[in-house]
Amino acid sequence: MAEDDFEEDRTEGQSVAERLAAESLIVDVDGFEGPLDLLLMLSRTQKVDLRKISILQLAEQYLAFVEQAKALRIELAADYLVMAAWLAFLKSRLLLPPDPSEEGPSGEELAAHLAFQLERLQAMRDAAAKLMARDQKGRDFFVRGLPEGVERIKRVTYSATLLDLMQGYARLRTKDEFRPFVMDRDSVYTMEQALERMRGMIGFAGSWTDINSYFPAGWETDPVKRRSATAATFAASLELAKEGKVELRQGGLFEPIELRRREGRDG
Amino acid sequence: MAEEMAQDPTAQAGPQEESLFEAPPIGEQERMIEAMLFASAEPLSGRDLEARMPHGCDAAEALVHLRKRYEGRGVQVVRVGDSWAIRTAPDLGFLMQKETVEMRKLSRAAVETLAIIAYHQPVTRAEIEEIRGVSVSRGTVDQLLEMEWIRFGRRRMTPGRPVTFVVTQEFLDHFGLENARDLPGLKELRSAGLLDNRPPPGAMPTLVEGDEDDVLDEDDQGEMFEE
Amino acid sequence: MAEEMAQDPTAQAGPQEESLFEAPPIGEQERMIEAMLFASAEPLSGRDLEARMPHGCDAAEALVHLRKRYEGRGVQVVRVGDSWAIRTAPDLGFLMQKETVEMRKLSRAAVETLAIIAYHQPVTRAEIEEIRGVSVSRGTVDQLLEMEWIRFGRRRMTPGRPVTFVVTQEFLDHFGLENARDLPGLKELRSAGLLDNRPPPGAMPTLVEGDEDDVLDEDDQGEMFEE
Repeated sequence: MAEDDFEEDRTEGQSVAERLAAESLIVDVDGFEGPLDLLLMLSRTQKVDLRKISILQLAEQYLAFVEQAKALRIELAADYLVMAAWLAFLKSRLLLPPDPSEEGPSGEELAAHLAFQLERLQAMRDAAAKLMARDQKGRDFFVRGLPEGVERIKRVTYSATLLDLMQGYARLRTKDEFRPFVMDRDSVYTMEQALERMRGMIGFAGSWTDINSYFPAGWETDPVKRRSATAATFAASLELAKEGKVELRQGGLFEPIELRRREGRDG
Repeated sequence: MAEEMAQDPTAQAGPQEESLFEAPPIGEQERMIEAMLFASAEPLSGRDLEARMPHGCDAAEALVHLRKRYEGRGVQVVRVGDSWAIRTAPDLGFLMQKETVEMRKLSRAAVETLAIIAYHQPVTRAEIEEIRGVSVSRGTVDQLLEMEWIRFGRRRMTPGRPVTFVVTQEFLDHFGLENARDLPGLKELRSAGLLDNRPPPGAMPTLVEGDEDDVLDEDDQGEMFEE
Repeated sequence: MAEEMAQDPTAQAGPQEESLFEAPPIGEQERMIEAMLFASAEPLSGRDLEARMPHGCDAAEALVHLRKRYEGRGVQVVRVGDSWAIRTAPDLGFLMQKETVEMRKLSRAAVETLAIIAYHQPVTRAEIEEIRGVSVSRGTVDQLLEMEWIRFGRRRMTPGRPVTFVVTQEFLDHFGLENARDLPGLKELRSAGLLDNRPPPGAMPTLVEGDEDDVLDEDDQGEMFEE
């Protein structure tokens, strides 16, 4: 089917080839993908198999095309002009008797390669057409509409050895022996404890009160206990002030620190 | 679009179609349904199928044939409400799953909890927490239960009647123990170099208290570490 | 079905087969492959299939049977490179208007570039340009890469180590090709010498200016080495 299409295309091209070459070709230079594409188009006017094409004639056609373009003041891209120059050179080589002293490939070799290039490009175009004419996925044949993905199930197995177990147990039972050095003190009143105590009491602190009055019972006298209670209560007071629950004031250095409940904006 | 086509038999005429007004042979209809059920993203009803097929087709009849054809195969033609679909045969569901097994080391919390249960069983959660000095997360206990390394023991006859935990046979098998009493005691752990040489604080685990140091002599240590 | 069974005596053992080390009967393997290929929109390789099947299965053999079973049916078992897939029969495409995928229109340059890559692979950008006589735009290559019809192949061991392009399994799948050797007219083109890499004789003009290969190299290395 693709081939038929293509053949049709080709005969059509031939039937209007002269006109195309003479007029629309020139007007529509941009429609060509470079000099090789144009050469392939021109070669069709020879109405022969690409293998039998006359490169000399093709060179002349191309050069005539470039001349015509110049006459019509059409700007040709540089690569079209490079090709024109090369074809002019090729033409002279093909026409003149070979000069044995000259280096490089002969005119025939160059012409043969150009013919090969044209044939190859045409072959690739035919192949592309055949490829696109094949049955295509999503157009002519279809995949499973309801694919089931492979469900990935991850199973984790945990491992432990008897040694792990014993080391774990040993670690626990000897924790005290190995724990880092800390001072063991009984009389420690923590900030958390102070906070808890104060939160329950500040509701009643309408007027300024010394923060010392928030010490828990029995912590006021013993100096060790008192020191801990002072630090904890002071830290807790700052925390409460930060939360916006209380206001703090101090008359001067070493004066008592007083606290009262904060009520609204101007309380 | 499919509908319009169905109304016009010439538009749909398959390659085998001979007469303009005759439906394709039933085998051909079966092929069509097979292809449609395969390619459709959702189940198709008899009406859906016929709407796409050439005029005069009998989806119901073709479906009977198609269903039969797939009997015992790797996929089956199944009814979904009043529609039809092709589905994997139920016994082959395992092919649609890929199991990956990942080995992970038991967390430290789990190892410690397990060790306490093994050495102190039957033991309550509160007792475990007391020994570890931190609360035992629900997840840790659940994990050990799920692994079938621990199970619930009898309730303790104390206020609140708390549940206790004990180790399972599975646990013993895994660790190559005949009995939880076979677990080496602190003294043995110490002589095996697992503990510092200082005397242990507080109570020794009662379960292994009775066993003497000599139970685990030099030779046995090797075996112990084989685990 | 009877045929295959007769060919393979183990098939008679049926699904009751107990042995741990014996593969399931071939009929059963065929069912499994049938189920897996039906479930997947993508082609699966023999290795993919065997990885999901019980130990000792022979996907290749079961596939021969399965392929035969679906000959002439509404769906077919097709080979795509070294993989397998089930696809609807191309003559039934007319039933699938609803499933038809709107395809992006490819430019002439893209179609030609694709064909050149398919027929000449592995092929460098410079070679494509030499054949087409014009430079290949980045967009064209990107589009083909994006459609997953082409990918980077090995670098050519020539000065500059240019990257090459090859077609993908998706390309084969899309155009219903078993492998790149089945490209239409490949043999004729080859025997006509049109796929030869014939260097131009000394004084030929280079049809394409500049060399974009270096730019491409930098950007695409990562992708290439993913292979």
